[in-house]
Amino acid sequence: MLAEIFFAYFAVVIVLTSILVIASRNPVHSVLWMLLLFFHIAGLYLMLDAEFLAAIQIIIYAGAILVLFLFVVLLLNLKEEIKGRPFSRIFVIALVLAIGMAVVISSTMKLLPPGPVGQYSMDMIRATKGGNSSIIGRVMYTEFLFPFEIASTILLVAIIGAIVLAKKRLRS
Amino acid sequence: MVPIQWYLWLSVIVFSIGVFGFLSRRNIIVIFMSIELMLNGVNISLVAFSHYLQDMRGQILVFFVIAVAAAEAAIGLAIIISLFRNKATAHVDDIDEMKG
Amino acid sequence: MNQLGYPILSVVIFLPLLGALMVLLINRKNESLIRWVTLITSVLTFILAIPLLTHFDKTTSKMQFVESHTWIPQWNIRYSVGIDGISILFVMLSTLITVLCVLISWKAIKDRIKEFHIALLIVDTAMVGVFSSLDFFLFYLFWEAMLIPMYLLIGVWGGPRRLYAAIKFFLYTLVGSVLMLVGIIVLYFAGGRTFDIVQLSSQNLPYGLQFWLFWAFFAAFAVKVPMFPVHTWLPDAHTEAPTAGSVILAAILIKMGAYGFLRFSIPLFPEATKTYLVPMMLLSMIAIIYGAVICLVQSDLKRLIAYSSVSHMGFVTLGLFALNATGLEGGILQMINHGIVTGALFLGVGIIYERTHTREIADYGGVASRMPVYAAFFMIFTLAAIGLPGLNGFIGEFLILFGAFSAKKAIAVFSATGVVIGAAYMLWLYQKVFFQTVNPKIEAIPDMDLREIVTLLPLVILIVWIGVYPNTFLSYMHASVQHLLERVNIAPESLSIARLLPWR
Amino acid sequence: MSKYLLIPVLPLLAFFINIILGRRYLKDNAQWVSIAAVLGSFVIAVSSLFDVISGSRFYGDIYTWVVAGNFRASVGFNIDELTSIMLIVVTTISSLVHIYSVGYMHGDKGYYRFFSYLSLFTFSMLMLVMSNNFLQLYFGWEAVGLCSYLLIGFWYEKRSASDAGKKAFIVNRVGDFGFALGVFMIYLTFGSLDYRTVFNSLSMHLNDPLVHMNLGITAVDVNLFTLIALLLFCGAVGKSAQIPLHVWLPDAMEGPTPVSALIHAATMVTAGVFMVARCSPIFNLSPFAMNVVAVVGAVTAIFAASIGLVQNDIKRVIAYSTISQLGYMFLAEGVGAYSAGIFHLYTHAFFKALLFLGAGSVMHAMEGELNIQKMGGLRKYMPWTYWTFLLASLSISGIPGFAGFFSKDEILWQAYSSGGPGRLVWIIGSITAFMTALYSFRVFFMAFHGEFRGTHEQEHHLHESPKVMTIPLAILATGAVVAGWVGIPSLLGGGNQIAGYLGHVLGHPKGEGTGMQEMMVMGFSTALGILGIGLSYIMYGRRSELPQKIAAAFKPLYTLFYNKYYVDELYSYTVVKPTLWIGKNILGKVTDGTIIEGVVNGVPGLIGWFSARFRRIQTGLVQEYAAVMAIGILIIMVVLIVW
Repeated sequence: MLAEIFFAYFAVVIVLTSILVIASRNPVHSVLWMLLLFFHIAGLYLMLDAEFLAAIQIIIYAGAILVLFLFVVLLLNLKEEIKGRPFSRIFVIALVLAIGMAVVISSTMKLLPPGPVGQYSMDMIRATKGGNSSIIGRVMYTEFLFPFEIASTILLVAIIGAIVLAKKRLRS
Repeated sequence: MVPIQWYLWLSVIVFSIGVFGFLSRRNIIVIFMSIELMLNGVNISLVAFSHYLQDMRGQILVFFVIAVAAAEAAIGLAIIISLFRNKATAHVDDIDEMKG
Repeated sequence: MNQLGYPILSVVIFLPLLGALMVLLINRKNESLIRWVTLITSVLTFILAIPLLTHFDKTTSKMQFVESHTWIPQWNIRYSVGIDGISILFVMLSTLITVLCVLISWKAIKDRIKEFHIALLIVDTAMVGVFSSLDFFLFYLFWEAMLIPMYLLIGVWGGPRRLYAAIKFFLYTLVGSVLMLVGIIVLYFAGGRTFDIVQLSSQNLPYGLQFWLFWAFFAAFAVKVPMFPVHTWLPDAHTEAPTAGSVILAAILIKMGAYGFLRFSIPLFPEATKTYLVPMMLLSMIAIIYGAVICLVQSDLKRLIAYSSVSHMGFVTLGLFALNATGLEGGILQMINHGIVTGALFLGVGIIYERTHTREIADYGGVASRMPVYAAFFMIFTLAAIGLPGLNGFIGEFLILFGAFSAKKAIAVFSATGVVIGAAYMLWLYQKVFFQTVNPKIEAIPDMDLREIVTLLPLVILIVWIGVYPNTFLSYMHASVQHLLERVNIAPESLSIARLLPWR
Repeated sequence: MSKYLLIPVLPLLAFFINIILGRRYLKDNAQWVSIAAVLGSFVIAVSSLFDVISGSRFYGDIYTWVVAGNFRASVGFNIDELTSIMLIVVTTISSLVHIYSVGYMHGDKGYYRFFSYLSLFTFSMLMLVMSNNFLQLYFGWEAVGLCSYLLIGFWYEKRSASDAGKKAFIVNRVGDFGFALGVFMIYLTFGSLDYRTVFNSLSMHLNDPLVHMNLGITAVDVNLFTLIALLLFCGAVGKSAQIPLHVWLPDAMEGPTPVSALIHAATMVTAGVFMVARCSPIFNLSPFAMNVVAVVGAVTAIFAASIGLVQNDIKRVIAYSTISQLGYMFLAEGVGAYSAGIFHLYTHAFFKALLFLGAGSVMHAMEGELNIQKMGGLRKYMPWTYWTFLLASLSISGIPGFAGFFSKDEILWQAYSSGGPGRLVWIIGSITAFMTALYSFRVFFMAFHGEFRGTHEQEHHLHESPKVMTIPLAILATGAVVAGWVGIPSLLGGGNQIAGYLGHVLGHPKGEGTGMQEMMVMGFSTALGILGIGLSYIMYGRRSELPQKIAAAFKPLYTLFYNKYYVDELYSYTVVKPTLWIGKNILGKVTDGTIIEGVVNGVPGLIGWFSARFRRIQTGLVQEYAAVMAIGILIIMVVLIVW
């Protein structure tokens, strides 16, 4: 029962903040609503026994990405933009599409595979030293080593790309 | 025990809100945040599946999604900055250079 | 592997490509070296092709100098080349014309010399390749490879409306070629997964299939020839192209269409060919008269010669579709003749264009007084074009008309009026350009120099040679033409509409 | 054989030498090569005449020219009676014209070119007459046409000259078109182009039902032989300037006068006559074709003579006279008197060449003046020319004793004696004879008698031509008198050797008549000739006002004659201009310009029109693209779920 109550709290906050993120006129407000959203998602992760991801969610999303957003919002002088209308001309189409998307995706829920199929049961995780993080690490550095390395390359490229794109043109 | 369907409903709702935001907002930064919303919606379902199916790969995938999201945010925001410098606007419907 | 013991055809095909690579490596400022390398390559190619003539076995209709290697085994694609009595003369003509094109461009081309010569050498490779391929895949490769350098030659070094002409040329031929590609693929599956031209030529396809494939191939070849309703790219392309481009277009490229009819349409689809003989001859007749009448009112030198090509190629297709030995041999010979004569006419126009930079006939007059040697050469070409006996055009036209006359009298009679009109427009052209008082605009033009004489002399020799003793050339064809006719004649007559259905 | 080979090859060599070396090296010495060559040919021709007379003919191939499929043609010679006569005519006149040209063309900047063309012409003409098959005949046929083109347009800087050359070539092409079809028909029928094979197999085909099948081409019963004969005759009509293709010959007078004498009087234009004679076995099988030949000849004869009556250009008068005389020859052949036609060809060559060369001599003296109205009284300045011209005029007028008399009389007699339509033909021929005398002496009197009517400079310049020109005139004048003596009819005590000689090849006419009738015909034509001369003297010799009065009285007729029956205008308005108009406006603008280009440019245009509409989809707005993408994703998902 407690779990359901907690879930209800998280879910309500997540949905509300999501709406506020896209509804706020001022992007700074959006960022702040998003911050709240991320914390609650992290809570949801904890409920699902994914401590490592919950930590990552806070550290990377809230700590790094959102800060980046905030910097950019502050960097750009958005006074003019805030005054204009916030939504584009395809507002209605977007709404229809979003609802349609929700309907279609949710209609797949009946295709859910039955029962647990993997080996990482709750008991097994609890029995492992280091728990969730240790298992993730093990899987990551064995089965997913190559994608992991690729991810690191992507990040490197992103760093360089961001520098190149964002830096001011040198007067040649 | 919370049934997985609840998580999935939540995921769908967050994702759809992201979709709506992406398609309807004019401010490019909010559009970017909508993308993050969609990613998070997906992440929720991934973690929920991982838990439900007792398979660690779902969480691994979320890890990679976060990594890519970080990269994307870095590049995307850099593009926004450079765009703003050149066009002095953060509204996507002011940018229609590729108009046919 | 062949009579000579070395892969002569591959050498002839790829030597120009090698030359193009060499030119690529030369510094673009070193213009004379570029020209010399190109010239030597093309001359060498021509010389290396001569053993083809001397070692050719005229008694057989089989492919000779054959080289065949597996290329893409998954698709049963082979690199196989070889020539027979039909293609040998075109191979020789291609190599010769390239030499002349290099010579005529010696001074006319002043910018992007390096690219020009590379394009020219690639064209050479593609031309010889088209005429000697024995594999459909290879053939199509060369066929299309020809298009790109040609497009560039017209589009980069051409006249004022070059872009329009180049794009028109490209699109026209491409549309035709694409249909042919479909046809080739269908043939590949229908013929038991093979691209082998010789093998396919001996199969008897169901009539319904023949019908569709005939039209698919017809599209490609009719555009190239060009036959009557699809000829309008030719005046533009010929007119706007630089001299060398016009010469290659007129002498070789448009022969590919007629060659395609000979090599593919007739032997592959004998029944369909027989069904459409009369429409084909009618189209040829229309082209002959149509082209000739339009020539009468042209005011542009190159445009006139271009339209005359429509008329002359009408004779060629008339001969081919007369589908008897005389008509076919006349048609093949006339293809060579037209290559020589129209090539020569374009070379001639190029020589004078280089001096005056105008193509308007009205800007000339009295050239004979200023350039007597040139006038004499041009007179020979004019006379050859109007089919004066003793020169090559006569033999071709006479044999064609005789062949057509044996097949369909009325068509031949109407087509023969093209000879009369032909005389009218060529002599009108000659009169306006060479006779009458000297136009003040061309008061001080110099006569031909040695290079130009050397360029034109081989063609004059060929014109007279074919006119006086055509058997040198006709003798190569006899066996192959006979073989072709046998192939056609065993095919049953069929006129039933029900057999058009492809699944039959 | 090599001896006969030399006959055409010598002039050919001369041509090559002159055309290649002439401009740089030979220059004013070009004539020696050509004259030597043509004299060489002449000598061999004479020797071959004696060969034939002694009974040794030649028939054989030199080499196989074309082999393609079942088509086969050779180059070869056929030396028989007909050929030998033609060889003599061609080489004699050619030699004399060559020599004459040395004087006439002296100082012309195209001197070497002129002689090389003359040599080329001689070669072509010899190939034509010596040929033993139709294809080679056709070769010579077109090649002489080329030389004619080149020589008419010799002074190419003159617009009219180059126009005339072009016209000659194209009009000839029209005739050759029919000729070529005739050759095709011959090959298809007989499987060969060889004279001997064709003519020998004629009898085999006589009973072939195919041959006698009515081809249904015209209302007349046209069988295969008729068709072949008429097609061949087309060529003759073009080459020999008969109605309706006569229009080129008067214009051809733009060429240098020696050319007119050689090509447009004595040799090339008679090729048609020669060809019909050569093909007489075929013509004999088709009475209809024979009638056509006779009628065309007769009509042309009187038609051209009527034009000749009123022209003022001295060369044009002679040109129309040539057309008229050629009509005479066809007239003879049409009634079956081939040898008479050839006989007239032979005598005509002498007196007509002489007339032309005489006219050339006059022009030489008059600085190129051609209008006889501006001449007069030249007798005292140019005695040689005067006397030779007189002899030629007497000869053409058919005064007894002169060459023209015998041949013309032979023709008229044969026409008369062949009966039926021959009588009509004879009447036309006789009227023509009268007109011939009238216009010939009109020229003669107006040019050589009376007072000089030109300018003072011209009068001051008047002189007799140099020896190199007058000697050929004298030789030709001799010919114009004595050449006919080989054909004196038996009635006048002669043996008519030429008819017997040619009879081996051409057969003997079937006409019959009494000596009395022959005498009557002869007397009648002689009387007409004398009458014509007399009338001419009254009208022109005494400078009366009569011509103007007659012209005024018959104004419409005079205008019609003077404007050559408006045939040129007729062709211009019915053939040339409509063709050009169609080419320019229908084919050039409508078909090519609108229809085909419309389709060709229309397809891309249509695509362009659609893309102009479809490009609206490309708003350039990322979100809208994304929306479309989302729609696509939705559709895909729905499809995946539903299935």
